[in-house]
Amino acid sequence: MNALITADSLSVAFDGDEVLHDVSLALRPGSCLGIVGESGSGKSVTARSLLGLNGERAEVRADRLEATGTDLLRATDAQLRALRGRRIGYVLQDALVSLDPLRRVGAEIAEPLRVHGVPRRAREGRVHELLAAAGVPEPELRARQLPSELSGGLRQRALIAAALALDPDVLIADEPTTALDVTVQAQILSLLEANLAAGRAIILISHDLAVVERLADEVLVMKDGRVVEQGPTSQVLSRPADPYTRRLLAAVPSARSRGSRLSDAPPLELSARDRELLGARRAGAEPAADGAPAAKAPVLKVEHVSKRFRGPDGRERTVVDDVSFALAPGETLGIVGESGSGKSTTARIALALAEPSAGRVLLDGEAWSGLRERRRRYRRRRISVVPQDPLGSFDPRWDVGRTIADAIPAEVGGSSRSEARSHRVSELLEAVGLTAAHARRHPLTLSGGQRQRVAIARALATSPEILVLDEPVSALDVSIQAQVLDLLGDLQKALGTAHLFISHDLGVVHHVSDRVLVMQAGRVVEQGTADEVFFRPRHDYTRELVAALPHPTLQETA
Amino acid sequence: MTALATAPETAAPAAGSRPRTRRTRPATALRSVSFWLAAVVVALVLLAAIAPGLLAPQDPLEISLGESFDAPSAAHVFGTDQSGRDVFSRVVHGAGQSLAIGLGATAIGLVGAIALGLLGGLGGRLADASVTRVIEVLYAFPGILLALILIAVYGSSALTQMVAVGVATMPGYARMVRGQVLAVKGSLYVESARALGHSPARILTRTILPNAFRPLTVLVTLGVGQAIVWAAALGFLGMGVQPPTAEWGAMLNAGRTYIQQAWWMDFFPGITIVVFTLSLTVLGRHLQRAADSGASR
Amino acid sequence: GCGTADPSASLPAGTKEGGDLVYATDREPTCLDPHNSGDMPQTYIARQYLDSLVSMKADGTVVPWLAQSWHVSKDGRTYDFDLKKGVEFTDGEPLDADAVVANFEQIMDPDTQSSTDLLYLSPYFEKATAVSEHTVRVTLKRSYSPLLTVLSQAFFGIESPKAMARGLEANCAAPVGTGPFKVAEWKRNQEVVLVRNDDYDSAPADAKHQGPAYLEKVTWRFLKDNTARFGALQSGKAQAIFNLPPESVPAASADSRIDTDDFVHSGVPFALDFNTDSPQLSDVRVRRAIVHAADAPGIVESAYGGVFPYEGNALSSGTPDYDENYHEPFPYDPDKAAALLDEAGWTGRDADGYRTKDGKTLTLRLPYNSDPGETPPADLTIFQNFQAMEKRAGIKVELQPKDAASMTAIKQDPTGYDVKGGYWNSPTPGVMYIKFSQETLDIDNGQNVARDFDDELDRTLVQAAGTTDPEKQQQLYSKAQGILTSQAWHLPLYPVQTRLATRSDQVRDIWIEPSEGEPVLHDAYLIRDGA
Amino acid sequence: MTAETAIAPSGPRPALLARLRASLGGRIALRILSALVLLWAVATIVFFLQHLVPGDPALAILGGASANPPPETVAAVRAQYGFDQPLLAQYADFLGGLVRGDLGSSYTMKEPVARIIAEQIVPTLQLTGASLAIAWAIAIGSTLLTAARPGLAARIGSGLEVVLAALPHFWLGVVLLVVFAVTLHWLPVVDDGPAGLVLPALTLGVPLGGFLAQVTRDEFDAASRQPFVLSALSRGTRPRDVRWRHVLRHAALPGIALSGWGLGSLISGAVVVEVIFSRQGIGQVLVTAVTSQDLPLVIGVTFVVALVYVIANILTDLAAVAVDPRLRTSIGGAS
Ligand SMILES: Nc1ncnc2c1ncn2[C@@H]1O[C@H](COP(=O)(O)OP(=O)(O)OP(=O)(O)O)[C@@H](O)[C@H]1O
Ligand SMILES: Nc1ncnc2c1ncn2[C@@H]1O[C@H](COP(=O)(O)OP(=O)(O)OP(=O)(O)O)[C@@H](O)[C@H]1O
Ligand SMILES: [Mg+2]
Ligand SMILES: [Mg+2]
Repeated sequence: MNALITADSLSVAFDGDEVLHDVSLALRPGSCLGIVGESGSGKSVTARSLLGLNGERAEVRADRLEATGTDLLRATDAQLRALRGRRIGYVLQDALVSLDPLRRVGAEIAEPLRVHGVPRRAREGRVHELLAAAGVPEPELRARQLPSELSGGLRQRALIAAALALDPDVLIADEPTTALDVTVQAQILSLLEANLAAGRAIILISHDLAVVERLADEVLVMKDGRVVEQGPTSQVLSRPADPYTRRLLAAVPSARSRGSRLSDAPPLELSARDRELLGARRAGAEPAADGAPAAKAPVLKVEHVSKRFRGPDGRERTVVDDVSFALAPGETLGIVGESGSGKSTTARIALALAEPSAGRVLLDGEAWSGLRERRRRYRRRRISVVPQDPLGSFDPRWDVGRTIADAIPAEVGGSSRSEARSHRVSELLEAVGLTAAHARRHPLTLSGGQRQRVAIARALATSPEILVLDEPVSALDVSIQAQVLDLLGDLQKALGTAHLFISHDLGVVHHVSDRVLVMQAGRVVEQGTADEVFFRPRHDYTRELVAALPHPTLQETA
Repeated sequence: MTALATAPETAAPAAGSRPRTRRTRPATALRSVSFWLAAVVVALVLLAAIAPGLLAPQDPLEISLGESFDAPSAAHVFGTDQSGRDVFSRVVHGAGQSLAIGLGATAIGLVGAIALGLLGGLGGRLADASVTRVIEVLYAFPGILLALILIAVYGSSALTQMVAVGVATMPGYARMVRGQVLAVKGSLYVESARALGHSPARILTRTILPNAFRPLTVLVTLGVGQAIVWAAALGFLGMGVQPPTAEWGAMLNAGRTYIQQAWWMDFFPGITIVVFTLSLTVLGRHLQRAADSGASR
Repeated sequence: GCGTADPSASLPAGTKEGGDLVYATDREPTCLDPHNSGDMPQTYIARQYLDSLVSMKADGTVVPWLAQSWHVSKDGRTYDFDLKKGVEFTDGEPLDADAVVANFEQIMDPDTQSSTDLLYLSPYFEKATAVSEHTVRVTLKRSYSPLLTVLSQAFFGIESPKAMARGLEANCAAPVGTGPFKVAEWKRNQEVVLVRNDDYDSAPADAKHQGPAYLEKVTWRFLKDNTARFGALQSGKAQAIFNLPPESVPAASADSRIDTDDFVHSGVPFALDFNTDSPQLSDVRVRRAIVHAADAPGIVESAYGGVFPYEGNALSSGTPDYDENYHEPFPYDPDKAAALLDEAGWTGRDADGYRTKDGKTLTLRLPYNSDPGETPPADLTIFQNFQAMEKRAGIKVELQPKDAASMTAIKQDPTGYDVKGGYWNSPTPGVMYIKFSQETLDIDNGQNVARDFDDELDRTLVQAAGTTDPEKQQQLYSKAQGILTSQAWHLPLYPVQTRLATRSDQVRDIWIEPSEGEPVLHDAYLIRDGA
Repeated sequence: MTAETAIAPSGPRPALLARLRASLGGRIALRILSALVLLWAVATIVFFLQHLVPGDPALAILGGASANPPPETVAAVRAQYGFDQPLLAQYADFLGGLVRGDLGSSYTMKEPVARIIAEQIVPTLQLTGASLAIAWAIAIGSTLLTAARPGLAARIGSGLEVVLAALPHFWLGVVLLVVFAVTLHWLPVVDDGPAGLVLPALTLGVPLGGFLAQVTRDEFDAASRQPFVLSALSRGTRPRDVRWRHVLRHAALPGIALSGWGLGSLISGAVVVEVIFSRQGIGQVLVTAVTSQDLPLVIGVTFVVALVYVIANILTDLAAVAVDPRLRTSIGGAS
């Protein structure tokens, strides 16, 4: 069969910088081609090239570039427009902002119909049909709403509906499930599956191997603008030929990866002095043995904590509802839950950055919530936080050195610029795998992984007993995420800190946690050891979560 | 009253707004030309303000009755006025007065605004609510109106002119300071500082204030230009410094009468103000861009 | 025309009748009743709707108006006026002797807040009585030869007693007279609309025609801004403008469509008056030095661009019995000024080079009204030039802009100024008595700005007012001008002029009457296309 | 998306406010209420400012070139205007008058302030309205023609906008007047009709247009980089359509939000422009009132301008909602 889309040796340059090098691909009718690769590897540029949408600054070269019979290298603007929307439907990467926020959802979906000459009267009915087909409940209502009034999942469906409006031969879906909760993610994937089953060809772009594995017949692995490996899905994912693909696969945290390292970086070696400096408080503190959290007294105890907020409409909403847990020294407690389920709020209460509306928090058995800040301040160094967005948590005026020095307790050297302090800053940087030279860099000039390391170094500066990690890796690529997770594991082993680890990624939580807490709408619906919760879920919600995990191989029991 | 800095929008470039990266590359050369031109203009005006004698050929107050209304020529590059005074010398000597009024007004506006803004940003809910109200009320007196009321009450003089313009520009700054303080106060990095156990005083002085005031420096550059324009507008209406003192606004007022006969009397002080404020704007934007690409995201 | 709407375009050719004239002037009166207050803008507009008892011609002779004839008693203290019969006010009231009496009573009533009229009348006026239905008798305390001239001004226009009885506010808004027009509407800040009095039949003897006015309507516009006012004339938006700005005179004379009519006011020219209550100015040598130090013709030339002449006499050249010997009594002479100041003891110098005596700097405060409507830019230039000239002589002049209330207060508090600018328009040389007599100083109403008097001057002026012999008057008034000059109580600068500019292609026969320079629109008519 | 489950009923205290905020009508009512509070504050401030004036207001009333008021007259005036009463009584009188729409009587024009303003506000509103239209035409024209386009166009456009925005009214007005009216005679110097509106409206509108254009351009640039633009293009929409249908609306939003403020700045500007072009209007009245210290008139103008400002802001809020339906819930949110 002839390929619907063919690209031979496609290269794209922006203002003279080539970002895509000799990419070749072919899409057969009715098949699904998956493109995987880390951020910036050129996935989206490839997709946009297939629609001639790379903008005026792009220079596109190829031996051959054809889509549904149109030669894209020679096509006029009008020909390209005829192609877009009608022959190829494109679902952009950023589902949350890809609908014009000022126009009604219906108008957005009707746009391709209007552009391609469907009479006005016919449009409305078609819009409702499309929405219904995309699995949107109450399509008449939704069509009248604004994108901001729709949840992320509904917005993604609306986008897909718009892309399918004219029944195109090809659907290109760029990261259609990122930023969505697992359950919603599963629904979107089912929708795509249904389209595939109906005979439509799909190009599915994702950095998530599990997602691709579920749908794609063939996979294209990209790195730095090149294709490093290409072939049938099962072959590429189970017997990867390229080392990069292998690394990518190994870096995915899951139940299987528990206790093993994710990255190929060597484990961190901390000298005794480093360990002392970084405050391994209990001399010879044993790293918590797997599955056997010490029966020692908990360092942090959260008892029946609730938090209520008054919304802009003046009504109160309970965001955290009667949550209780205890964190033992050296232990990692994972918290999972969908967006808005109250994870971050719980973390803020644990950090005493927010006061609970009811219940109390104990730190080392002493009162921690409900105190005057003055009485709490000197104990704050015992509990540190590593945020999801490290950049936002750095003072924009300071360089890395100053940022970390600011966290070093006053006893170490006098002024923030003193010798002793800068020495300490260097030590901390080295402890997280950076070098002393990074101290003079501004956080803006660092990569995401490096920023997260700086945030960890800052958190360690006070020699805490507890680290609260709020989605510390969800902004990172798999391989970088792997490095950071390994680093955190190494540090915990060496220092015996207790971790409160928050993530919406079940794999990550399963990989790092001793015990897991599942939250839904502010309530703890289930808690237990990681394996108990994930392999033998008791609560319906947990079951639903686990079932929604897209990667069948990842769910296999060890 | 051109719509410069105190527009509410510019007044609240809160930290959370989305980054507006501009394509810089193609325009860099042009920008630097504009930057240097602006810098030279500002430097010249500053020189005129500090040592007018160096630039001005004549005494700005000395009349020469035989030479009234001479058109611009080699002897009088900007021409002469009705009493035969050299307009160029008057423009040069006027720089000091006008700049002093502009700076003074900006200082008054800023001090008031910072007090209000900090009160609103740092005080409790009640303080903030009242400050917001006060700012809103001040906003309801559009610029010059507030200035005119003050002049109606206290009479026209350089001092009232300065205070009037200062007070008139205050709400814009105040809104900005307040917004900025609130944005910084709610930022993640302030929360991090709290989580580190720093004292409130330390967080205020080391983190909140420096970050909240950072955009102010740029705004002052823009604000001085704006204050000068406002002051000149008052002068133009005859409500500022009184003749024969050389001051740009007062010169504009005097020149208006003879506009058909001696256009240069109004044109040159006016264009000086335009070029000077434009230069300040250009400089301010460069500073802003430098600040944006440097420290913030 | 130049494409703009010609107000007469739609009217039939060959008739003078009909049409709407737009007349633009600079200042807006505060009250349309000229009896109240008494500022120039009032008299200019009042002339259009009020008739006076008599009218004055350019040669100074007085001709009948509402008064058909009059008789003056031998001692000059009783005036009997015979009124025209059958004249009605525009509110239907008849003009009779009682009505005229009511006018004099209103002027003398403090509630009217009259100023100008009182200054003319109060030293002399005793009472007005109705002798018969159409005969009024005015009785004076002492003889006052300029009375008829004075009464010819629109300041003394005769109003309807019924209208006056409505009270000040209503009367200010729309006074009612017997004149050729009626006040239809006053849109503040914009214009007064005057409509024709169709029944008018009481024009003065020197009018160009009798009977109703030709114009149907007059829009009396206020355009304060000089550029705008002249622009309105150029573009034909106004057919006549009053007070053509001096700076526009060259442009106006270059424009063939524009006619100008200059009128030099009689009375006291614009002058800087010296307050003799101030210690430094009580010395006549200092006053003379100030006058010598100022290049007065140059100052005027610079401010008024040669459009207004210089005048150094205490009287303007158009005033009866003006003596041109005193045209420039103290010519510009810096050396003489220096010598006089040395002689007066101002020999020291301070850091800025100003003269001092006993450690005190020779400083003169010159307050002026900061409202440009009150102090036109050219006068401000005069002050500045004066300041710069005096500085050369070592005299420090402080220009002090003030608001209206402060200026009013200063009038009553002579310690508030050393030098002050002002003028007094008047058809008679008797005005010297108003400005420089002991009587006005004693009333303390702020007219005697120099705050000094001279017995001989007073006697001379009273004598002049008492005689009807023209030769004797001439002699006495000359003498008075001499005395005034020697006192150097003021620095006269320029005679106040009124410049009427008209579009000769659109309107004809607007003329200026000589008593106060009031424009007369009764005879004016619009030119028809093809006519 | 599951968060809806956790809604607890509200306590009784904020019930009224909450209920008001819950409906659009309620929010508009709140907005109007807060506007009234604002007007009261403005009125109070100007009233007390008035009493800071040095000197005797009675003298200002009796002022004028040839005034010579005897003491009895001054006393009569004091009594007439109530200056002899205690301040609070005067304040109560003043507020009472305000409620009845009575702003007192002008000292110099001896006429009710409300009537003077009612007459003069019309030409000013015409002027500011025309200026706002010109400003928007410039902003939209310049943005559509040059924003987010490659090459020289954008640079020229944005450079021009900076220059336009920096032109002070007092200078631009005089230059326009001299060039187009006095020298070229293309337009009348004064005229009550539409021809006379051209130059003043340009003087006011052009700098504001430059300013608005900068704002819309920035926003246009930002919006045209938003994914929804690419999304629209990927459906086959013409680039020109995308500019008009999608991006322009976004670009206009901050400008609309600024228009209320802009109207305020236009009224400020009208003060200067009306003086230059000798136009009727509130600005002229204000200048005259200030120079002659006619305080009731100053207060009246201030109050009315504040009123216009408040109304303009409510209107711009509504306009912004029309363009951006997301804002529906934010009306009255500030109060
Ligand atoms: N319009 C553009 N101008 C310049 N460079 C671009 C442009 N679009 C993409 N690039 C560059 O091309 C490279 C590939 O980008 P692309 O968006 O295709 O990555 P990606 O694989 O989709 O990453 P992600 O997973 O983050 O979406 C990046 O280095 C990016 O910076
Ligand atoms: N300061 C606050 N005021 C009002 N509501 C708040 C506040 N902070 C959080 N919320 C609300 O509480 C709910 C829970 O928020 P939280 O940030 O704890 O969720 P989360 O589980 O961390 O979600 P995500 O995965 O999206 O980060 C959300 O609906 C949020 O809108
Ligand atoms: Mg991408
Ligand atoms: Mg969260």
